Amino acid sequence: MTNADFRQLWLCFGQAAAQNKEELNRLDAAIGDADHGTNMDRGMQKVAEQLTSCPPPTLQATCKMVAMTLLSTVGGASGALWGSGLLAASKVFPDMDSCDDKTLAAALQTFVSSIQQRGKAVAGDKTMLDVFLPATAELSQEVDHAPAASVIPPIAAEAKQWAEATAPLLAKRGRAAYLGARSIGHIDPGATSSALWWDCLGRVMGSSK
Amino acid sequence: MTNADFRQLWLCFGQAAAQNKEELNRLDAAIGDADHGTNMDRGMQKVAEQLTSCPPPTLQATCKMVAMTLLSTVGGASGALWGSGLLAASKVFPDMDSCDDKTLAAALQTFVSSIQQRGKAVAGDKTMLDVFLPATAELSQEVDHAPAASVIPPIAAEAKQWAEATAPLLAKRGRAAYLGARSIGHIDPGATSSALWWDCLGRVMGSSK
Amino acid sequence: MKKIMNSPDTLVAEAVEGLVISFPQYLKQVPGTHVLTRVHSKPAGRVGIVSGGGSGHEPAHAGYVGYGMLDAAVAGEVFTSPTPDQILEGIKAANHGAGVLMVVKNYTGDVMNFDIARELAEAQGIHTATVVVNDDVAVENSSFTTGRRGIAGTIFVHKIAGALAEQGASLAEVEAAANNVIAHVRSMGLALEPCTVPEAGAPTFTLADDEIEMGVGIHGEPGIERQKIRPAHELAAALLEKISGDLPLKSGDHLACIVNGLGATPLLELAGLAREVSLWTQNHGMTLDIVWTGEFMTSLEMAGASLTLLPLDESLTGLLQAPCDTPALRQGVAHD
Amino acid sequence: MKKIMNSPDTLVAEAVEGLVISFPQYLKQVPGTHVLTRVHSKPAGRVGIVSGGGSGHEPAHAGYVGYGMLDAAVAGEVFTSPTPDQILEGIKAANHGAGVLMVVKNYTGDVMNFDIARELAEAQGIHTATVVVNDDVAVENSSFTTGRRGIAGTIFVHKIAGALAEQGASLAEVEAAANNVIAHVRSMGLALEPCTVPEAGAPTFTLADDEIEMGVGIHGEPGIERQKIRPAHELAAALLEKISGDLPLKSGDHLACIVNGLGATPLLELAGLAREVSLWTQNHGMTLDIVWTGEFMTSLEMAGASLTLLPLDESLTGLLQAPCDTPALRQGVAHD
Ligand SMILES: Nc1ncnc2c1ncn2[C@@H]1O[C@H](COP(=O)(O)OP(=O)(O)O)[C@@H](O)[C@H]1O
Ligand SMILES: Nc1ncnc2c1ncn2[C@@H]1O[C@H](COP(=O)(O)OP(=O)(O)O)[C@@H](O)[C@H]1O
Ligand SMILES: [Mg+2]
Ligand SMILES: [Mg+2]
Ligand SMILES: [Mg+2]
Ligand SMILES: [Mg+2]
Repeated sequence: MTNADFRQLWLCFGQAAAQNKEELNRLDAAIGDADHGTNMDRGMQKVAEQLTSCPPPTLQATCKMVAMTLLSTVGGASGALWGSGLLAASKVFPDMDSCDDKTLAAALQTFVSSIQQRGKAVAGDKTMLDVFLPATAELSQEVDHAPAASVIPPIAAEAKQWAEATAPLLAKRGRAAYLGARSIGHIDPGATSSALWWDCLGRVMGSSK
Repeated sequence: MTNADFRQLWLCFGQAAAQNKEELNRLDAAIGDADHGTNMDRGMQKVAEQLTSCPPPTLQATCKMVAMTLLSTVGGASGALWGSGLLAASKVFPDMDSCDDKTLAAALQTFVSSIQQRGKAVAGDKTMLDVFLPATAELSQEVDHAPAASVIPPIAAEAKQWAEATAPLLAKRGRAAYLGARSIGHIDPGATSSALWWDCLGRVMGSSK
Repeated sequence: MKKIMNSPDTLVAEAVEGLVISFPQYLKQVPGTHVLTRVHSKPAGRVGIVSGGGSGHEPAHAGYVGYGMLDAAVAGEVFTSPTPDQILEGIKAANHGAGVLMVVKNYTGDVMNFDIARELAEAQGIHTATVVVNDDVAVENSSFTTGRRGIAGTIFVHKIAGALAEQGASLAEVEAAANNVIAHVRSMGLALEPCTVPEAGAPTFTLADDEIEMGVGIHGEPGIERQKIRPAHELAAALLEKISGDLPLKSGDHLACIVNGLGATPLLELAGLAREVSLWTQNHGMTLDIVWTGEFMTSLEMAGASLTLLPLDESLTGLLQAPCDTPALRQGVAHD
Repeated sequence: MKKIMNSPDTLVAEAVEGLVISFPQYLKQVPGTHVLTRVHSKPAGRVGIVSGGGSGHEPAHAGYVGYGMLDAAVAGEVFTSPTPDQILEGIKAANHGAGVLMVVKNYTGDVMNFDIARELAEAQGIHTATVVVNDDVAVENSSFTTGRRGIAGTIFVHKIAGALAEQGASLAEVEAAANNVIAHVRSMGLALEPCTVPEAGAPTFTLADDEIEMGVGIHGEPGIERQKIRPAHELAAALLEKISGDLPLKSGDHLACIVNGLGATPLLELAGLAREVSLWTQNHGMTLDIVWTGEFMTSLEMAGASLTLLPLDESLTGLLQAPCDTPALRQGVAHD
């Protein structure tokens, strides 16, 4: 992945956050506090601004900038998770203009582990991890056999279904957990925004094939 | 008028207040604070209780008891006006079981003057006086020529129209005055309850003919 | 209508008991009444101060009973003036031999019931004086009508009269000071949502999603004009311009302000409104020396706010800042 | 949605300024942040206390900054945990060389953001400790999930930790006392009407005219169960039984209680609810030594209330009654 692609990924995600802000708030209203769209959009608009006004020169710098920006503008659960996850991932990305596929997979793996560590959630807890865990697991497995550019788009295509598959789950972490059984039947907002992120990654990787 | 008739008048008015409570509140909601029915009903239920449990022996005693009860249970503008008006009127009623028609007319006249003094309202200010002023004026005039029992029922029959005629008026006294021009187009709640009182007086006097 | 209550009939009586339970160090109930008086009463020879009115304006009026403010508060039914016999009990409880000032808001019912009570008190040999607060500039002042309403500016009257009475001023002095405040304090309110009188059960009016009522009082009644909702700075300017024009205010004036929530409006919004008042006064060359932001005189769960301004001189500033210790307003905590 | 505001984006920033304008004798803003600290800071060598969370809970948390309670409050966006950099500024402002206690309510976002801030503070050599309040018995406690939420019981933690810190206790002592309160304080709330998050613009849920939500938190989220509205004494009993069973309470216990309004519920109703708490505790042989009735930890303009109980011993009683001087809670006024 190149730094330009990486930047493109975040600009794409910024647009997705803006377009889906109301929908994410609506999902969060059902099982949380109606702010997930607002939170992600607030952070991503700031990220897009920074990426446009002074784009960081390397993958590591870009990742770190995104991390720090989200950490200081999003707040809430998603701010802490995306922020500290990306901060950890930035240490895996090289301080260069591009990285190979395995490094990309490793960085994403680190992102996920860091989120698991910070938030203590496991698969099936009805969180953003229910998209990120299967996606990164597939990526890590397949990246040994095929280029990321062809591996990622099909994974990205699955992400929306993984997000939707959180609907029947009982929330165990995050605000939705307080609802107990009443959390069942609603799609997790964080999983939904994560699927939007994977959709962007799929587009960026697909078009750079 | 006999003390028994007078008692009957208040029992009738108590029933009317209960039956029209919501309607009077509704009228008061439009140009006041939505409590005129509640206020009158609260006072009149207490009056009815007293009239039943220990009926005062004379006209004066009955009138004074009603005055004191309304004064101590109604509150608001109507409590002060009905209460102090009746307290003044009780001094005109004899401490006996009955009075002649002129005394009745004089007592009602005193009731009205006392209300004018306490509340400073004049005819056309969109208050209870817009029923009581014309009604007592007609009564005082006609009682010289005919018995109250035949004079009062037609006056009572007019009372409802006087109440309704407050609708186009601009309120100058009471809570409705704060609305200025917005008070126009609504019937005054105090005039409406006053018409109910005259309706009761009409029935009682008519049936004692 | 949903309320946390047992029944509309018992609501006020139970709330009066509940206030004593909540503030036992401040309030005690005159048995058999809805009158609340100080637990630690004033020394003999000091002027007593009584206020009151309908319920539904909490913390007014019982919330201001205590050191530096009121001696007794009389609560009527919701939005209904208390009856003369109850007011008389309040006067008796507040009387420490130097006379009693009654602070009445200008509503026909309040004025008349306090008048009757005053006649009763004077007949019992208690010296009384009445001041009538009419701070609401939404309503035209006119001697041919009821005149203006009394709303949140009443709290400044309580505070200033209360501080003076605590210092040992005579009834005439306390009355004159209260009338001086009344002559200069001005308020105006607006509602975003109506309230529901428990006994009536339905909202006192209805507003569309983009409508507000300008110039509302504190009894759930509609205001003087229905308008479209606008940004906070425009709402603040509309209220302040009306108040300022009425007084009138001028550049260089020092002011005290009450940013008063009517019930449902959160402190978050009231704080934002306080900021608009501050900006507006700055822009007009005035200085905001004292700002009280919170719920002081409410209208049940009405959403909205009122603004109150009082031009200050040194003496008023001192009296407003004097210590007080009541359920709703406390100033002058001693630090170690 | 109608709110007195200029725009949802600027609401919190403007409210933070408005709080300083409203309480200038108490609060100052750390420039460029939503952190409010004491105007008169603690002497060196005393433990600092920081609290915070999303906005929309006013007077929490800035309302408790002042003598005897907090040293700094950090405000996030509405119902959104503040970010670590802002929390770090709060910690720095509260640090007077004896370490800083962070009082965090148990929400994933708050816990994680305060954790990150704590890592940053420790990296800068500031000694910190964190306590996590989880008083809401509506939610099952379980180590496999997020566990219970922190709600109004947090105010007792502020008061007790604050009083101890003011007395010069060490960070370990203040932390232990706070954890002792947390181990025993329990709360539960109910909503009659939802609230509207300004950025979202629509109510967080809808209720029929006879429905309530039992077990709501303070972020507008639905509760654990939808029920029919019932008389106040039944509502109080439902909350108190759940709290009492969880602790458990027993006859002879002495208690402190917070009757907390969630936003739109008038003091009239809260006072009635306080009376129900008093009757219930009496009927169960318990003694209610301290009752705080009012709005302490709100959820914007939600209608409803929460009850909080804390079993008392002499030391806790003393700390709860110790003087404090903050925008929202003042105790210990000196009388002449
Ligand atoms: N412990 C956790 N681990 C992983 N993801 C979590 C955790 N807690 C919450 N989330 C994610 O965060 C999302 C909510 O984010 P957001 O609404 O922005 O924050 P908040 O809950 O603080 O309002 C949830 O939908 C969920 O996907
Ligand atoms: N000054 C006055 N003189 C005569 N009647 C008045 C006056 N003020 C008010 N009223 C009457 O009182 C009625 C309102 O009574 P009520 O609603 O019980 O009292 P309140 O206005 O205190 O709530 C009005 O409809 C009007 O008829
Ligand atoms: Mg959320
Ligand atoms: Mg009325
Ligand atoms: Mg009334
Ligand atoms: Mg949130």
